[in-house]
Amino acid sequence: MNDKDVSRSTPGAEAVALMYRRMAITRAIEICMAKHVRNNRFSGWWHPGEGQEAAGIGATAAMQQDDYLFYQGRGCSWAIGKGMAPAPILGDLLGKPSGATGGKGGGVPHWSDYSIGVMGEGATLGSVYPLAAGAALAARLRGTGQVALANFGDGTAARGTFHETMVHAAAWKLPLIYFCENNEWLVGTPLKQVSPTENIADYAAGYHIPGVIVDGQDALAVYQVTTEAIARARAGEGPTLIEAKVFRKHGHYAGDPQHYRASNYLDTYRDPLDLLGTHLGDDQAADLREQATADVQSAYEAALAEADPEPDTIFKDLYYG
Amino acid sequence: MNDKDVSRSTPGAEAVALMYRRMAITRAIEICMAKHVRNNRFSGWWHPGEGQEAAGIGATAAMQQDDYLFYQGRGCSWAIGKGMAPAPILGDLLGKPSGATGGKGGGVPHWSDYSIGVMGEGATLGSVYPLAAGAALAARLRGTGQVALANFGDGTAARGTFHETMVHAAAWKLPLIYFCENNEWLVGTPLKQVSPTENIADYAAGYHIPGVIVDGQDALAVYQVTTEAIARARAGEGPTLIEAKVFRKHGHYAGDPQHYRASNYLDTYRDPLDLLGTHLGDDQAADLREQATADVQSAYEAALAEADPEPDTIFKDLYYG
Amino acid sequence: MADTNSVTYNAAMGQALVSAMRKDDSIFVLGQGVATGGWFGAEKGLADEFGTDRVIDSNISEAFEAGLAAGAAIAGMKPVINMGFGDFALIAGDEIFHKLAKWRYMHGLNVPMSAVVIFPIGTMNGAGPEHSSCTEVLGMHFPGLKVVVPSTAADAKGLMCAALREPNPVLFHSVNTLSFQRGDVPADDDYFVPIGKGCVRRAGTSATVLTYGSMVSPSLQAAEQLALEGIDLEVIDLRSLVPIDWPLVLESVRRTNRAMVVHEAMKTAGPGAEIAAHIQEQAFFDLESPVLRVAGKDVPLPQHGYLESLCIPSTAEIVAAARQLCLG
Amino acid sequence: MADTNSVTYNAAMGQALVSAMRKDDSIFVLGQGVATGGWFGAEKGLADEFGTDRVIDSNISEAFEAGLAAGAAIAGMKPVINMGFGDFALIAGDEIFHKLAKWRYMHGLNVPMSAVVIFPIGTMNGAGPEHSSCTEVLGMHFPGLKVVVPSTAADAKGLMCAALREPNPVLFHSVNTLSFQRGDVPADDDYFVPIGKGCVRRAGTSATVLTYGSMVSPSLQAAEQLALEGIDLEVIDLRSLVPIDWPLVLESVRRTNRAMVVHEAMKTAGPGAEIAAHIQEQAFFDLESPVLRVAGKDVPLPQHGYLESLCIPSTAEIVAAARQLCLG
Ligand SMILES: Cc1ncc(C[n+]2csc(CCOP(=O)(O)OP(=O)(O)O)c2C)c(N)n1
Ligand SMILES: Cc1ncc(C[n+]2csc(CCOP(=O)(O)OP(=O)(O)O)c2C)c(N)n1
Ligand SMILES: [Mg+2]
Ligand SMILES: [Mg+2]
Repeated sequence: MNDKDVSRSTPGAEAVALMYRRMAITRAIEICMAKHVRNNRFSGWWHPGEGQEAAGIGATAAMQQDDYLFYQGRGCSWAIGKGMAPAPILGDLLGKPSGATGGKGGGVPHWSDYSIGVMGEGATLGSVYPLAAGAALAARLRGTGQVALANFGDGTAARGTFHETMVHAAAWKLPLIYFCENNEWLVGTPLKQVSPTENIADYAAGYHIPGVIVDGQDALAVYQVTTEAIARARAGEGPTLIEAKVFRKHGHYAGDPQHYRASNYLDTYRDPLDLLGTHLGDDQAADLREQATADVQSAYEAALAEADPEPDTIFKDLYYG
Repeated sequence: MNDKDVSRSTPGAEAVALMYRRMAITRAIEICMAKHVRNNRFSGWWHPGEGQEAAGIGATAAMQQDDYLFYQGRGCSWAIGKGMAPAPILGDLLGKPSGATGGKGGGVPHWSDYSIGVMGEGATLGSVYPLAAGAALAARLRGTGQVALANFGDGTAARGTFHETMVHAAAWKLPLIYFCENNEWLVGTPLKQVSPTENIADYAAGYHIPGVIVDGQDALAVYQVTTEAIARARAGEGPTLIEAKVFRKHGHYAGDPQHYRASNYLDTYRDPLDLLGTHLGDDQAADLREQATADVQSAYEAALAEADPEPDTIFKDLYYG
Repeated sequence: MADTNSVTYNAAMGQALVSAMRKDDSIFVLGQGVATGGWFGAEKGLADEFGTDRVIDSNISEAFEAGLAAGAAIAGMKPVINMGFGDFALIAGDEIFHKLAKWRYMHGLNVPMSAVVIFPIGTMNGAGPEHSSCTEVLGMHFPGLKVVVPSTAADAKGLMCAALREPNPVLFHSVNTLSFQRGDVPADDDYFVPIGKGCVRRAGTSATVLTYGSMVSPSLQAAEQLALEGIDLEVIDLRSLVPIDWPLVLESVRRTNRAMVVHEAMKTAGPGAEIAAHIQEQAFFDLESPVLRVAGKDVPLPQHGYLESLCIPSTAEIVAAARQLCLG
Repeated sequence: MADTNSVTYNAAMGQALVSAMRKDDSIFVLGQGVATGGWFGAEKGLADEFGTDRVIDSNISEAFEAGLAAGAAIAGMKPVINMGFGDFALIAGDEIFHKLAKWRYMHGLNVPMSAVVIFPIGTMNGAGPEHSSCTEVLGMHFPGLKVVVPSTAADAKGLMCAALREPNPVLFHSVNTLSFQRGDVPADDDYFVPIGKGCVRRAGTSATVLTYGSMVSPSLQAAEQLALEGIDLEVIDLRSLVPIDWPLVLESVRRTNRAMVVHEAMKTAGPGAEIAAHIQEQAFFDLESPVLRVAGKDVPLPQHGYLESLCIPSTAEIVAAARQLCLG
């Protein structure tokens, strides 16, 4: 299948299978990393995204390959969804030369692949809003029809850059999508304690743009609203603020004891992979998962076997030329 | 009269007279400074507020003396309204030791008088939002019932600090008033070109706080809405965003040729002093104006006659003690 | 010392905070996770004792946090804010280096203004380029703030006690790698290390090492190693970067006639630049060789633990530089 | 020089911009008032020629502006943004010193990334403590950016031409007091002053003055004054602060054996600290006296014109320091 297929509002069977495959790869990486961290071989900081994969997978499925993605980086659903392979991701998490950043990125991920529009992350949360607007403006100036999507968490919606950027993007009708994954937590602080609104989408009103709330555990629902937002953006109608209600299954960071959370918090958890799986035959789902697990395992082993980066890596890529 | 009188929702005759007197003083300072700048004796940067005085006078009349004011500083209505005398203002504009900042402030004003709650200005616009929240939090922690008011322009509503601060102030129901003077311009850029909304008050919805629009040329109307907002704040009901629609009669800075503005832009101007004057007897208004002009003139002459600050002023007030 | 306990660096900061908060109602603490999580443990239990009115979690908004501190300070409170990471000084630059630093000056006021801004700084095995920086040089360049960097648990307590009594805003840099290191900490609630005073951690005659924070310990190790070669380093822990204890520094340099600066912050235009420039200005004719700098490499910090380790001074580098200083 | 015209410093920057924009569609200009007002005149008429699609007024949002530049740059455009005032570097610190400076590095990418960030710097008779700062030292400390400060109209054009062809982000500091100063400017559309090259503005033998920006002219005046006393200063205009032209600087210092740095930025931990520290590191045994610094006082800049003038180096101070350097 090619990426065009998934740009229709209801994805076809192939598109759903691709989404499932990518979600399964993400899940396999999540499980692999969780084990890796438990085994204590990890120098970076890993923010697990297991259970929160549907938003990234659903939203990226609605994007064209050359659309610009800026992600926040709980897990890796966004990067995998946009088309990155497991190898550069795992290589990176293990700090190996084959990783996307060649050893410079890691747990607070900085994976990128400009050739498929994965533009990267800013580890100072909220810093990518204006960058995404810059990419959107570039697209507008060149008339390419590309859109830019900025993914962020509910806590990160408090950053001033959220406002400064949307003031302009909405005034100028830039092809920009704000995509919030609201998991109701910022580390150990419940959102409601530090936010005047449960719904991040409520901020849309002030900017006179649509604010859309969607079930973020349901990849197809996310796909749908993102497709609509992108269509608006490409038509020159400006930004949309999408809020996906998602579930943080694990601690903030790998190893977080989560003393701050009720012991039965998992009762309301719905698994996004299972949800999406209902749209596939049982066999197909099992096959895709098995394949994903195997792919990830071999990428993991290859990365493990690799030598550490050369010392002079530290002086590379600072200046071009 | 004492400040308690003006805290009722409809100000009594004395309160109106005091507002008029303070507006007349502001006007006289504006006229004096405009002349002074034309005569080229001014080293600072003066942002004229003539014609835009009603908002500052009306809002400060609704405040108690110990309420905290952070102003933006187009003209001096806010400082005079809160009770500062002409002498420290003019002394400051002329850079004299008698000025409130002793020669350190000036055209981008930094007048302050903590004893009457005039806390000052940040010349990086929008920087006082969180400061005002800090003062509001201080009041809450001490249980004094004071409120804090942050005054700002329509352009300055785009700053990220606007958002970061209101997220918290609204979530925590801090006794904070946002008071926007929307004159539809930021220097030579029309607001509508860089803003998704004509009404700054529209941002209130996202924070789930009241957003109130008021005729900013009408001091009594401003007084009224501010009184209500302050009552809410003191009652623990949280912030209000007030937007006063005001008129920028002059250029952005003294001497601005305003090439960017229609030649007949003054047609819709309504003078706030005249408007407030209709609530006074003609004689009383004329007397108050005459007195204000004389007071300002003598403060101006006294400041002019003063020697420049001592050179070692530059090393003072950097550290305490 | 009279009565001491073995306490971690972060817990020592916490002790100072707790005892000050018990006595002084105007102190409150604010930052991301200070009530629910704690900044790597320093204020554990703080919210339990003082309640969430005085120990306040904020949302993700460093500019707001620092600006709020400035506003609360001029309204007479003593805010203590934890900025999470030194790197985030650049997110709240206006609020820290314009507002906190010069609000009084630009308003022509001579009034107390207390605020403690905590910046955990430095590498910690893979926190990456935007969560590992040593940004203390910013507080040296922009006047109006005091700047401290404790290197021991005792100093963490003593300098925090001092910061909480200081009538000027203080940038308090806590060192990430020291967070859980234990030390003997005076039990005295009012244990006080004055801001602006350095101390000699090791007396010596061959050369003076000016250092602070994370580099005190490797410098002392280097000194022990070199002692075997007959090179006798004096190691001064500056503890405060604003003001710097110039009398102590210059007396030592005039005696040893050689000086080097060691810090984790990046070299170019870092703290060592000022220290070296000032020493040669003031003591040029006492110097027998140039003032050397051993400092972080001028690159962002990679997340990979091994690559990261190459970016900051090692004991071996300090030893090599000291040999060059004394023999070369 | 072949063909030159008398042009103001700001207009010379504008010439470079206009000719580059005519040839290169990927360049656009953004900032507060760049379309409607202009940054003190530099881009007058720019919006008329290129339209408001490419010459874009923004709202009051420095962090957005700089972040947008980073995003547009990685999307292949060449943004030119005017930040209004050097002081505002502290408002957009994260975007400039984390994002523009290290986006590529932290993503492990070796790709071009062009962006020109214009910072008008320095006093201009009463703009006050938050509109007068020289903040160029920030770009020296945080790696990943190039940093220039032209001191003449010709350099303003030549360095802007270079910046617009540079595959790395450039902090372009324009000097407020020079904005309307005229100079002979080469008519050539491609007049190019390479980034990283300083120049000798006055050859001399007694001592080397390292300066740039607003202090070049007072340094030259001081040199003329001192020439009458037999002190023959060499005055080097650094033009670029990242990278600094160390070969030029060190060759000169090794010849004159004396050096001083003159800049308007504040002294402590300012650009001169790095320059002095580096010179004594590299050329200690060639020096006959300490490297001196004549710099802005370590205080915020008062708005009062007279007080302000006391905060920045005067020709008399430069003369006095040079005398001390050569005789004292
Ligand atoms: C500017 C900034 N402030 C603070 C942090 C530290 N931090 C890392 S993750 C996080 C919580 C983020 O919450 P949210 O945006 O809701 O995303 P989530 O972790 O829930 O996915 C914080 C505060 C940071 N990285 N950047
Ligand atoms: C952070 C910041 N950016 C830019 C400026 C320059 N500046 C001074 S006044 C002004 C326009 C302000 O517009 P507005 O807030 O609407 O107030 P008005 O001038 O209309 O009263 C600008 C951009 C500044 N002082 N601070
Ligand atoms: Mg969250
Ligand atoms: Mg306005």
